[in-house]
Amino acid sequence: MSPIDTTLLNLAIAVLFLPLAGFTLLIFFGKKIPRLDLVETGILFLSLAFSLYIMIEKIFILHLGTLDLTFRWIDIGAIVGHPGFVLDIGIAIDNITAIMLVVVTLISSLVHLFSFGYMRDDIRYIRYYAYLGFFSFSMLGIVLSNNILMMYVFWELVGISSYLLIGHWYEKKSASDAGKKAFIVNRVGDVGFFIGIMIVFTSLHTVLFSGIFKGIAAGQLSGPLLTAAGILIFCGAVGKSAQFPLHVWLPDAMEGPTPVSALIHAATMVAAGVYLVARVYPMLTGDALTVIAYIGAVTAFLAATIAITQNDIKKVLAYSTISQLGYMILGLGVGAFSAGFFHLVTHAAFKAGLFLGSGSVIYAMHHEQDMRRMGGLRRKMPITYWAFVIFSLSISGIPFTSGFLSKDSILGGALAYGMLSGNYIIPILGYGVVFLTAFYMFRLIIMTFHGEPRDHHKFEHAKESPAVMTIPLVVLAALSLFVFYTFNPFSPESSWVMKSVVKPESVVPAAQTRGWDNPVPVETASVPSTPNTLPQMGNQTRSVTYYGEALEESHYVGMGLSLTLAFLGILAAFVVYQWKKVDAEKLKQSVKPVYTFLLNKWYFDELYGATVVAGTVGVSKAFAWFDGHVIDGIVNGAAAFTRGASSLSGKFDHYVVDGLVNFSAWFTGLLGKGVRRVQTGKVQTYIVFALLGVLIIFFAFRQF
Amino acid sequence: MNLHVGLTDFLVVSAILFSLGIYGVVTRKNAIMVLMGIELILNSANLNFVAFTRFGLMNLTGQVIALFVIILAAAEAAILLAIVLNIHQQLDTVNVDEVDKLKN
Amino acid sequence: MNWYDIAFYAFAIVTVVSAVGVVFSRNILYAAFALLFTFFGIAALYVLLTADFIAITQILLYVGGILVLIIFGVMLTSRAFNVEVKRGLLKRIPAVLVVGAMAGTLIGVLTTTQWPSSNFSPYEDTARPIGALLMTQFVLPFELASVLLLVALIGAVIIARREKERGAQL
Amino acid sequence: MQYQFLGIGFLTWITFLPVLGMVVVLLIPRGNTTAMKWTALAATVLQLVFAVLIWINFNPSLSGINDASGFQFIEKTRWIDLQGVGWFGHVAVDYFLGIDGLSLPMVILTAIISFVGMIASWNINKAQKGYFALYLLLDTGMMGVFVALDMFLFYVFWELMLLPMYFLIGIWGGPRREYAAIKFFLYTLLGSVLILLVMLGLYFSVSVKDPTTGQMMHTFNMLDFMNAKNFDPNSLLGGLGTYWRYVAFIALFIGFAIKVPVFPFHTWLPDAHVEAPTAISVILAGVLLKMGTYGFLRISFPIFPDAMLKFAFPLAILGFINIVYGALCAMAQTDFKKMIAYSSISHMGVVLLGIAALNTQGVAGGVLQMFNHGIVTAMLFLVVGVIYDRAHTRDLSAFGGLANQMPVYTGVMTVAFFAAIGLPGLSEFVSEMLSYLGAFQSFQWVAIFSSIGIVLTAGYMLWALQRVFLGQLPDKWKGLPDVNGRELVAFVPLMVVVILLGIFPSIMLHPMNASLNHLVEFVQKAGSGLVATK
Repeated sequence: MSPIDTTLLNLAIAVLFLPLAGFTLLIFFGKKIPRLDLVETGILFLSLAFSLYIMIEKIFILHLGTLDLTFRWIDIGAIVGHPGFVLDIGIAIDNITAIMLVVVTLISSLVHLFSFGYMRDDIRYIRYYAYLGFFSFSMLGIVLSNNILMMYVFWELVGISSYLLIGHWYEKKSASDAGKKAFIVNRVGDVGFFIGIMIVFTSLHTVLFSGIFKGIAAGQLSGPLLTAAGILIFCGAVGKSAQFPLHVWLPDAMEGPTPVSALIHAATMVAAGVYLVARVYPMLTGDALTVIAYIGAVTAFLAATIAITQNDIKKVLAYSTISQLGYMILGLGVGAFSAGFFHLVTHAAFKAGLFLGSGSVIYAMHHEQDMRRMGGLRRKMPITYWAFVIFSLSISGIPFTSGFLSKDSILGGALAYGMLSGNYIIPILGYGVVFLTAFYMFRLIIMTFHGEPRDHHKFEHAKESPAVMTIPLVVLAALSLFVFYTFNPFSPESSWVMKSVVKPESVVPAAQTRGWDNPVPVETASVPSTPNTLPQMGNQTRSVTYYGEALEESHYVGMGLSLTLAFLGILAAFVVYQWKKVDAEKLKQSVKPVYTFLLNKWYFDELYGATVVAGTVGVSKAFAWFDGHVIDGIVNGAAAFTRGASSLSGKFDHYVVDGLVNFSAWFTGLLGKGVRRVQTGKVQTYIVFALLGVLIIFFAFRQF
Repeated sequence: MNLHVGLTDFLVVSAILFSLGIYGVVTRKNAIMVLMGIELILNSANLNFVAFTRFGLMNLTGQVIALFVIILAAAEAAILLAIVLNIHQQLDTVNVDEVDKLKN
Repeated sequence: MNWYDIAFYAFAIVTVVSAVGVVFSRNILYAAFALLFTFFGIAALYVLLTADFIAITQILLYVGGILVLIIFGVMLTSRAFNVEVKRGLLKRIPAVLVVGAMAGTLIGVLTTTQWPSSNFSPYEDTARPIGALLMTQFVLPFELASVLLLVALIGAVIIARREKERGAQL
Repeated sequence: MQYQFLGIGFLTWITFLPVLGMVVVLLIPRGNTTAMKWTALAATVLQLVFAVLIWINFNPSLSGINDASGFQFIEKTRWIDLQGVGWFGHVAVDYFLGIDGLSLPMVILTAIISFVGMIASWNINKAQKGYFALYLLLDTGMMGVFVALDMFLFYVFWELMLLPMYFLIGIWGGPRREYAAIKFFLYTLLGSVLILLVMLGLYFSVSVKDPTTGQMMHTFNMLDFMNAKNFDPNSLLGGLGTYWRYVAFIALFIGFAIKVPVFPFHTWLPDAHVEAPTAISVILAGVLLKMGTYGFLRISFPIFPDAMLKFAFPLAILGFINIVYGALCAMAQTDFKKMIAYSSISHMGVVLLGIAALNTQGVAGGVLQMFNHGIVTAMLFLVVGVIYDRAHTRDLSAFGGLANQMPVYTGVMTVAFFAAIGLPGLSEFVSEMLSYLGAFQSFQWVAIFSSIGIVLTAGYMLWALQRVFLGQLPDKWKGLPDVNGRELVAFVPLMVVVILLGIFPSIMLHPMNASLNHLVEFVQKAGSGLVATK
């Protein structure tokens, strides 16, 4: 390992553990030392600096391969006839990791900064920062781990920090409920993830990604089990990335402080699911990928439809997040790997921005979250407004924004998928969501910032947020523009993210891949594999596939289609809400059943409440009753039976056995009455009898 | 020295004394008389011991035991007489048949 | 029959007759005096058995001690003379029968038993060996006996005295 | 015997130190409770010191299990030697102590829990003398079970621990203490009887050559039981895979299962836990439950490997039932302590699942889970004890919002709860993971269904956490003080262990390694009739 590798790995370890150190410091000394929040924020910025250094060194300057640091965590030896049990874990840095490090630390440090303002008066201010530090640590752990087990470990840790942060205002029942719900729903997904790990480990005896891919390539795990493993691991992503059908926790998670929503529930943690899928991508079979694509598409559509009816500003953004995560998953599922990951990066920036922006609004409106009571804030909060507009354009996929680049390439991929598979459901859903996204985002902007203020009292007091809150907005708004990614605003392929994050080559047996993911035979390939490609985890090389060719074909068609739909969506929003050409209320009335259905989030909460939750609680009550009455009843019954038997035997004892005894006593007494006369109480009489006895004995035993 | 009178003769005397002592103990009512019977019995036993010693069936131990018996008899007599005196003072009788307070 | 035999029979008769007197006498005082003769007779028999020390002890203790004690007792129990000393005939008959049977049995046994040869030379001197025995082999019983005597003495005094006091109090 | 102190072996010290303490406690005049407490505490602290010494001097490369030379700290002397006792013949019982990688974690666990329990007993205010004396006696019984290698001795310690427990629950317990104590006593006594029967069966089936006289004689030595060659061919338990061996295995299983407790023999546990005083609950859950699974591993598996292989699957199913059933029952409880009691059942199911898998990771996970669950559940009961001391109620719905009132307490409890949930970074995660991994390798579907327990555990634990700490603080709890120094002394070592083992499980896995591997290999081979011993 060269010195620079070691340096980068050490820096990565520092990046990982600095926030943990901050957490420890804050938890134990938070009350004794003042202003530790500054320390924590400083730590995060330091981590950001390190991460940037790592990324730049790795991707732009040195073009290093994967850096890996593995050590043995558990070693239970090997025994004859068994493979033994060894767990190696460690960290690794490849391009995805390097980019994610920057994304996480950047958003996290901006959120730290933003929270100075937003959380200023909070009663558990220091605790809040401590948890943020802990979250950053866990999230960086996910990013850095080179194995599926450590990923699971940190996966759970982000779950717990999410739980703690959602429940930050735990005095509110809804907040603590939401935290609990988030954790438990995530756990459901995690169980799948864990079973997936068990399958992988049991078959391959390693948890290292490199080992897993090697093992699968060697055919040690294949067939339905491999598909199952892929889908089960994806279950983890379904939980964490709030995909259908486990998406229900994310909207509730909005009970947490808004900066937390920005950091955890928009930019980083929820994207971990996407990251996970990207990590295990080479081992996903064609079937598994199709499942993933469908889940993503359904989620994207479902969430977008709900988003257009919500009135809570954060809820809209939450559903928007779910929808965008669906996009990413969809992208990965259809094979647009780089695009999906690219969207993760750009989404992190603009969605964090949206949440921070909404935080800024909420802060200005004194914790009012209902959009129906806002309006006209544009004049009062210009910075927030313009940042918000940029974010919205970006999420809607309007050119010159980062969102356009990434989203467009996902949609291109989806279209290519449709062309290759002949299955157009996924692209149709994907393009439908473009329209919906544009519509609900601009609906939000119009309701919040345009028009006349609806709550004058609050409006009067509203003012632009302080600099600590606007600076992050400005930074994120800048990052939502195309220039940071590529100089050609219409060519996502030219962005450095897409170039450095290359779709890894699948390791699954050829029969289980989608045919079009396989490389085009060399003689027909237009471009041979370039030698200076950037190696990734797994056995990945850049090569031309049928899929790549389809992508080329669909590119411009897809771009045109998505642009049209996005503009239509924005137009519709303006028509309905700005210019009021169509009465929104009448529209609602005309499609009331649909509207109600959407407003109630497709009744998922009710469905789960009535089935899973009620079922579990019911079963648990039933079991408790069973335990208390049947099993314990048997025990107590046995005791009662024993008592009964003992009482029976007691009666027997009393009447039969004792009867006999008493009879013999009575008989003896009768005898005694006769013999009693002998007992005169006079010694002399006794002597006579004794002598008599002696004589009798004597004569009885005499032998002569 | 060839004796006509031998061990058996002494033992017979002893047996007669013993029987008389028993008879006295059994038939007498007066506690003191009972005591006298006991003394007879003890003496008969002593006579046996000494006789056995004389005729070589026991060594000198027999005489020592006789000595102890005499001592015990003395002690016994002293105690018994004290009790009798006491009973006499308490119950105004020395009739063993009448000393039956514990019985009723 | 030699002098030894004559002496034996004489003393044996004295002893047995006086013993009969003890047992059958109606008068308690007579009985006491008869007991005196019995003791003397037994002492004489001891002499015949070459147990001189025991004989002396017998006279000293029984005659000088116990008998005097008995007579004192007789005297002190005031109505002793008037007491019906014997049981009724009905009660005596079983006693006579049993005791008679026993005496018969005993004598029968004694006479039929083949005792070992009586060629044993008697002890010339008994006082000294007995003393030696008492101080060696029997020292513990000896000491115990002395203690016993002391205890008996004190006990007798207490029993006789305490009740008297109580009687006085009443 | 190189490990001696004052000429007496370490294991004897560690086992009988509490008895020494008990004698001293009994000699202290009645009024002087302070002296009693400190004496008892000193005994447990010294015991802990010995445990640490043993741990330091433990050689992790030796295997043990059925191999006498693989045991460490051995002490062996003839204890009972009776010639011609009726038809028993020559009865000889050895005072045979020794530990291997299987018992080491349990010894350390017992020492830690005894110490912590002692601190939790500080506020006992009724008949202190009896309490501390019985407590120390209990301690000896527990420690003895884990170090005894002679089955007779094992049984003696096993029973020795029963009686103090009965009195400790029955006298110092809650309102229904008599019921709970008797229930506990009868249940465990039933188990003991079964163990006794099997023990006698083994005794009469096994003959070994007496090293001193050279003649064949019966023995109670566990290690001799494990060698198939020692069984008389025509005896009741001779041979492999016979009907009576299965019967004996099941009887032994029930005997130990009652202690674990395995469904459906578990109902003594909630009652006993709820009624017992805090320290006794801690001991009960922390150590006593482990005796059952320890018995499986130490006695059932190696002595009846054939039956073990046959019944491995039902065992795993029972583990699954324990996990899910326990978790569901826990969810329905409103009594804080009862909920934790049921959670113990659930967590012990994981142990069962792991050891039933009978592979390296499963058994290692199971044993580690025994240790970790001991620590974590001790914390949980202490947590309940703290709140019960203050509020005199354990009704979950009576609380709320304590997080602001008692922040340190909240932190402690959060760690304990998250450890119980199996949060990575805390100890139980590692052991549960290993158990599940092992189970998955052997019984794929059982492991998959059992993993429902992961969700359920999170469900009831978080629900409880929410009900106690989150939300609004009721007015009546406004005055509750936070944990005091004494309670922290009990909590902090446990927390340190929980976190340390979560991050570096090898600390505990390393010493167990050789023994558990050997156990797995031995049971697998001996059970299928291959080469029985080394």
